[in-house]
Amino acid sequence: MLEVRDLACWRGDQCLFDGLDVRLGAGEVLWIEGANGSGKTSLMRILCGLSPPERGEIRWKGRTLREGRDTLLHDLMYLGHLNALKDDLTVAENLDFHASILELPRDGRLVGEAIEAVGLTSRQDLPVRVLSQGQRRRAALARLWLATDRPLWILDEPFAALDTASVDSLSDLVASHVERGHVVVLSTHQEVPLPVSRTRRLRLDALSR
Amino acid sequence: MQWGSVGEFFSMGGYAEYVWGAFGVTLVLMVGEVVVLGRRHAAALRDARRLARAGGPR
Amino acid sequence: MNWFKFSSPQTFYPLAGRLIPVFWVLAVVLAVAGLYIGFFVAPTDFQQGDAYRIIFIHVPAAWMSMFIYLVMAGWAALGLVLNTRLSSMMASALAPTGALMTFIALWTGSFWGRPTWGTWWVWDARLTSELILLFLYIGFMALHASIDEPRRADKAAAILAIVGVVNVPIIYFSVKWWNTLHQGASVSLTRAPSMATTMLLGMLVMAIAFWMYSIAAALSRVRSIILERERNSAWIGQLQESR
Amino acid sequence: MNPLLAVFRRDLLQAWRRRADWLTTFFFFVIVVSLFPLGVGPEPAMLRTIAPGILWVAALLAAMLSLPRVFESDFADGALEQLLLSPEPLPLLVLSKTTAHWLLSGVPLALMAPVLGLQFGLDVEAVRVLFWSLLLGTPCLSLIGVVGAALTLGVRGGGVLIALLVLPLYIPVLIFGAGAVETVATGTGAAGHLSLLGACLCIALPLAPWGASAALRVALE
Repeated sequence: MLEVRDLACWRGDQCLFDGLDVRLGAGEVLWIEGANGSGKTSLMRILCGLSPPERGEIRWKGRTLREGRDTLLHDLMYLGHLNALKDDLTVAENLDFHASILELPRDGRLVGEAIEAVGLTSRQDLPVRVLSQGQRRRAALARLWLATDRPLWILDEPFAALDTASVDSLSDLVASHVERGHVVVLSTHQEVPLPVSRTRRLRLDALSR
Repeated sequence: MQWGSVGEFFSMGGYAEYVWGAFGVTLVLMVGEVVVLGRRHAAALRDARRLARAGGPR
Repeated sequence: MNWFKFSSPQTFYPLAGRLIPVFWVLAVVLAVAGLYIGFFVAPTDFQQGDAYRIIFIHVPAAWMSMFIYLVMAGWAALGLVLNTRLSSMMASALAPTGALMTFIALWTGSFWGRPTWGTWWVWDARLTSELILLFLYIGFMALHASIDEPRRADKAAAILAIVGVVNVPIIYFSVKWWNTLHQGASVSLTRAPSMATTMLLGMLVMAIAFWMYSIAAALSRVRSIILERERNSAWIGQLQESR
Repeated sequence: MNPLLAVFRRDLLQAWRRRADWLTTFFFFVIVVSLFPLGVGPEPAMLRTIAPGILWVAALLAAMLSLPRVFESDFADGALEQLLLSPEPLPLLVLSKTTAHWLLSGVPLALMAPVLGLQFGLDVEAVRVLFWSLLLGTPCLSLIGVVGAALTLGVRGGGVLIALLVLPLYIPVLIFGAGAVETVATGTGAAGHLSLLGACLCIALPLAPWGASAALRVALE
């Protein structure tokens, strides 16, 4: 499904990683580890096609990002380091907005269930501005419950600022998503319960030059 | 050949300050650019050399 | 002969090094010839006396300022589309020389206007467009300078240059429209004195001299840019020759 | 609701919740215009001749003031990344954001200008043409401005830099817009100028979104 061949990434004059080769089949999780600044976020942005790699090639479903950009955009669900939430809008409005621009299912019941799943039902009509850091991250994660049909998830530190209950519910979601034959690429510092049989770990700092 | 004498040439038919003002500034600007270019190239060369000696590219 | 070989900064650097002296010599020789024609061969104009001789640098500089902007936008577009670093470097190497040519055109234009029409600045369609062209150059260089990461700076400035080059004819047309609306074009530099063949010849020779000068200046600046940007690549280390 | 409408509605909702920000550009326009009689003197004949130029330059500056806001907050909180990853083509998303910006900056200026025009002694016919010229000209200002906003995204000194990039490109719109109002005074019809403004709009409509999207992709690399 997702192939990465001899990928290299530089930031200014410094090489973040080089010679990265990964092949992810259906139903696999790629767990990216590495110290801060080792290029985890850069790698994820390259996989999304947001930034160009210094060298190397990425193929999704056999086609390069350049040819198969449309299919990638329809298949991808990217959760960045930033929450992409507007402070002045409520949790529900933000989620509804994301559902529209990413063309996710939008009927009220599903949106309600997503907010329910991240435990923000009581706060769904509050502006995001008043929420705590952990609640904001959960509000951002609510999109994932709407994107269960998306075959490729790229999650940048999804577990950051989450309490244990949320960590468990998210890792269950990731596990069930992968069992349905989809692909998940995520980065995290914490030891998180992921399905061992399907998880491959990748240390980025081992590849820097 | 229009100019009877060198003095007549420099007076430029009474328009000396305009003609020489225009030509002079143009000359100064162009020579100035050439000097700036030369100095910039020398500095770039010196930095590149110093970096190369200091341990070469990482 | 594979021209693409020269598209990499490493192979282009020594080539440019050999070409620059050739263009400098050509520029000087042609300038001397042009000035000789301009001052000694061309007759005094019955209307404007000898003040019109400023035309021998004003018009070439104006032509070059426009021509360099087009070439710069061309290199910038090439760099943006093909993602070749050297073309973007060429574009940012041309910008300062283009801006200099525009300033020279403005300066000599006003020095010519003063004795001929009594005012330092004439809101003539061509001079006003020249002024706006200077703003476009300054915008290009300012945007390029304010972005730290060279590659992003090149691409952003390239987009500005492309949008600019589409706007240049529109700006020129609108200024001409505005000029005829307000002054009925009584005062205009476009009606240069009747062009005796020697005057035209002098101007053409000077134009080519300015062209050679611009190429030499741009090539020399692009070499500096290559050195500054490729500081870390290995080939810089073996640069033995002093130039 | 399709993505374009969603972006448009969200920008308006966001602006509604932060009304103060958008009113500042409106008041900037009114204040700048009222400065000129104080500077130039109150003689009606003088004010009437310079009114079109002043109203248009002030409108142009006011429109430019609100440009950084178009992308700045989305860039800061990561929403812009999601826009780039939307299946909807980016130029269309940029177009809907530009329409929202025009509605919030251009239209209020066009509505307010006639009142100020009367204050400057313009007759009803001139004020009518002023309104139409602004209504037709401000979309061009927003379109060209959005390219400048995308180019200077996240760049230090972005606010001032945007003026340097965008003002030279505003000149044709200024000439045709202010010229349209002046032709009323000289009796010749304003149709010529207004059609040229329309032509500028037709050129800016396809080119600007392309330019802005390319600039956004570069900014988020």
